[in-house]
Amino acid sequence: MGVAKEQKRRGNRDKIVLWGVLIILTIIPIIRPLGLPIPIDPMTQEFYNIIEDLPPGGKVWLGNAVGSGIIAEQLPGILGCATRLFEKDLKIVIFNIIDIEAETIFAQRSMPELENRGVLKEYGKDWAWLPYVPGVETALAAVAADIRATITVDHYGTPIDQLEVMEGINSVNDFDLVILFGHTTPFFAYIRQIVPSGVPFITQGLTMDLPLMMPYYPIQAKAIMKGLNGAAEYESLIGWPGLAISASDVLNTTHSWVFIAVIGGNIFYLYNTYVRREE
Amino acid sequence: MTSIIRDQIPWFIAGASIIIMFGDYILDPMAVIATALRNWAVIVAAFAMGLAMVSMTIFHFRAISQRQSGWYYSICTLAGMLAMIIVAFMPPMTGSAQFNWLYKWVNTVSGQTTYAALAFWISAAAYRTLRVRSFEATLMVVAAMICMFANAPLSALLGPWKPAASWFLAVPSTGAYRGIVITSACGMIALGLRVLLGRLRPWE
Amino acid sequence: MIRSGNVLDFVVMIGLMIAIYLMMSRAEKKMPKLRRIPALDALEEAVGRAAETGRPILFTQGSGGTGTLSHPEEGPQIMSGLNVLSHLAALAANLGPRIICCVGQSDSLIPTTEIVREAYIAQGMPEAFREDDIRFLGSGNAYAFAAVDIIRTEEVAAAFFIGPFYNESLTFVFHSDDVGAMKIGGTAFTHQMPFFAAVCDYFMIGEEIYAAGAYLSGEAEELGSVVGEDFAKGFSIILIILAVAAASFGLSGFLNFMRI
Amino acid sequence: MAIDWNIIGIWIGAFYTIGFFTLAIGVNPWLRFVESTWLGAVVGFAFAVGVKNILSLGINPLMKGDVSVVIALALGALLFSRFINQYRHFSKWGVALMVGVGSGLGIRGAVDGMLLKQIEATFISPIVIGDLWQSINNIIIIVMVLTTLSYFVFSFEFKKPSDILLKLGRWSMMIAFGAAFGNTVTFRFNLFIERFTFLIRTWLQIA
Repeated sequence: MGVAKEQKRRGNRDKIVLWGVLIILTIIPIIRPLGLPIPIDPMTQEFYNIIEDLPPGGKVWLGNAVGSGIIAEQLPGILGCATRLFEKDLKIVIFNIIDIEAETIFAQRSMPELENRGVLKEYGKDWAWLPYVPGVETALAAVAADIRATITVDHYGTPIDQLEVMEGINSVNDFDLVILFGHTTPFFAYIRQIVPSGVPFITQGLTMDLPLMMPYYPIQAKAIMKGLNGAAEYESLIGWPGLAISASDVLNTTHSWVFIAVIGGNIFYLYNTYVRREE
Repeated sequence: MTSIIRDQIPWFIAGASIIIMFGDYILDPMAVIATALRNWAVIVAAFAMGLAMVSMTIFHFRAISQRQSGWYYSICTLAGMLAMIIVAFMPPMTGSAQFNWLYKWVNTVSGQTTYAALAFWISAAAYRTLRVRSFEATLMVVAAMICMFANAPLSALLGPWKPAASWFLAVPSTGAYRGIVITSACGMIALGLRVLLGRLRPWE
Repeated sequence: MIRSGNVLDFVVMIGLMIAIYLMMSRAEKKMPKLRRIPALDALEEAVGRAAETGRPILFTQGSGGTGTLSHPEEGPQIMSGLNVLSHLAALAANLGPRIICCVGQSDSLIPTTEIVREAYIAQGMPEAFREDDIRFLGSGNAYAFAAVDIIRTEEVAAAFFIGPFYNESLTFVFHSDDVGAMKIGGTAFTHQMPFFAAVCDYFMIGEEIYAAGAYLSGEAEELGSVVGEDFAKGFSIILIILAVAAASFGLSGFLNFMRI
Repeated sequence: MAIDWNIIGIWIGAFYTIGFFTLAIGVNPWLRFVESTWLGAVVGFAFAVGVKNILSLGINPLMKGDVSVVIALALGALLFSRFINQYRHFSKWGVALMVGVGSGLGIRGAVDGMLLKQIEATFISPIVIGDLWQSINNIIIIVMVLTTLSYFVFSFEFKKPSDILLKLGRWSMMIAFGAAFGNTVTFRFNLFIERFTFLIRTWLQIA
């Protein structure tokens, strides 16, 4: 039984070292971002340029489908993008069509941050926030064709006809750019219902969904922000360091540590198997 | 008599359901029957959920009454269940403010934390099992290390990690997984046939 | 009347099932010989080891929740896992270790209980069957952590994970490895195979769990169905070789015909 | 003094978050408390969803005159017969219905989505004029699909020279599993970071 006890004790020691360092390497960048250099992926640069090239007074459809399951990767993305849109001279309309939780999550998590950053403009004149519409793809198709046929009041309950920003906006064709934050279900719904209208379409994809979304670039999707790393690159481009940048630091530290641990484990294994066996 | 109740009738129900599902695949008029059958399966599954809850409740009541080891955690489970049922049945069903609060701060948080804890298990599993024990194991270790480090943002500055990783995820993964999926399909067809012929009785 | 687009699929489906049926009936005369599936041969060794150490064995099928039996991808995997369970329960009744089943899907609670009960009755020991060891533990990660709690406190000697698993597969294999248990895994979900492949002692991939029931039964007709499946695989291999040859000579016409 | 339910919620959230992370140290009373209360909540919620399903798919249509639903409700109620020993076998009828629907849909999905679509996707040319790299990739994919397929042929004996096909099949699977294992590490860390951000920024309000 002695050997098993010894092996168990060594197993516990390995775990404590491996996980102790992992926790430390996670906490430090969250408390104080390390400011490690963030290489910019060409796709994120394209996402940034498309927004920068919008004409003054351009109209933007911001599709928010960030449910609780994908907050970790997409909340920083939509927050950075909304910040940049508000900073520029644009008319923004936020749609929460496909995900029922997206509206409450945007209200609880994104709005306070946008207020802290002091970028919010006058509601009703510069931007509007439209409520959730049940029906997933059928609802999206209906709203894209004729907004007023499906949506009558905004997030706060005021009739949308009283909102100055909504004048001249009847369907998706009245927009200069459509942006979506969500996973594959909303993405494919937008590909089928929004992209055929010809309005340029850009989006953020979850890291694990990228293999499914890449084939749609560049024809249907003009630019795809690649998961949390893409959001960190976008945050550094717009000069608003946030959750994504600190998360990107943590990805660097934790992945390097696991990489070193596996290499070390193998060196230790080879030494034990070949070198020590000869002695 | 019992063999009819126990074997013949369940086999007939399962076989008929399979044939209706086949029919719906090729004949339009069968769609109505097939949709009804699928809804029946959802109803029976809902009753099965009720049954599972009842048998779990009985288990925990017995654990409490017999003071089995850890019986106080049985009280916690029953308390958690009762609390959730009360707030869930407040009008509008599974939509009341109390339900949203309890669901957010217990269910959602626990779901995210238990998912996040996978970072512990995967890092320890990587450390313990990604060892170059054999040629095959070395293939796995090399592929894993490349695809893992490529996801660290800094790797873009340290050489072609990202293109190498996307090659691994595009070419070898496609080839191997496609072979696995095709053969799994053959296995599912044979399994379904054995249920249809009564050779296989999962309800046994 | 006829639903367009599915005709060829339907013909192929019926054709494959007839081929499988023919091989099943032909097997009566000539017993087919199959290549070994190491994971299934290791079942007896794992249960024997548990009997020696006096520690229980654990069987579980993943956290599908409700409606899994009637789910097109999860249902067949649960059924093939239950196939393996009936052999495991017979071994456990015979060799003596306690068998704990953690159930993460409410619809497979009844079949799981019945299969283990029937195994003990078949071995002539109905009183040894402990219904309390068939534990329903909710679903999702709640089930996973409750099952890991049992793995660690009971210090199981062998753990069997055969069925439709989601992210809990990694939690299970890591913690059973941590308590030194022998791990045999099997799933048809490609996204969980990497964790079983890396950590389990023995591991069945997709088709191997579907053939497990037939392999373990050893009956001629059941083995015949596996031979019938090999026909379908042969059909796929030949079809791919032909199409690749046609594609390399630019015969896309042939390809379009093949594009079903 | 109005109770700020949000603050109470954050503290309960932190209590549950740290509780589950203590599994890294081992099973302990804190972990068992959060685990058992959450398990009860999950089952309670699933029960509520089950009742909603029975109402929306069973009782309401029945009220509107769809009598056929009675069969499903009967099969469901019969599941409870397993608590009475001599009537136990009636509970198998409901299970048989679910097994039948699952097997039927399974075969359909297998033939269409898994068998024919995947075979069709492998109709690629090993020679792509003007793109050497694509040709190499196509060849690798074709070889890997065929060798992985042959790895699962059970009734054919691969003698000495041809057993290289099995080895190639196994090697390609190992590469694919390694790549997926490495690539998945990142998704686990995303939520890991999110949970620590919650503890540090929302709960402790340090950064």
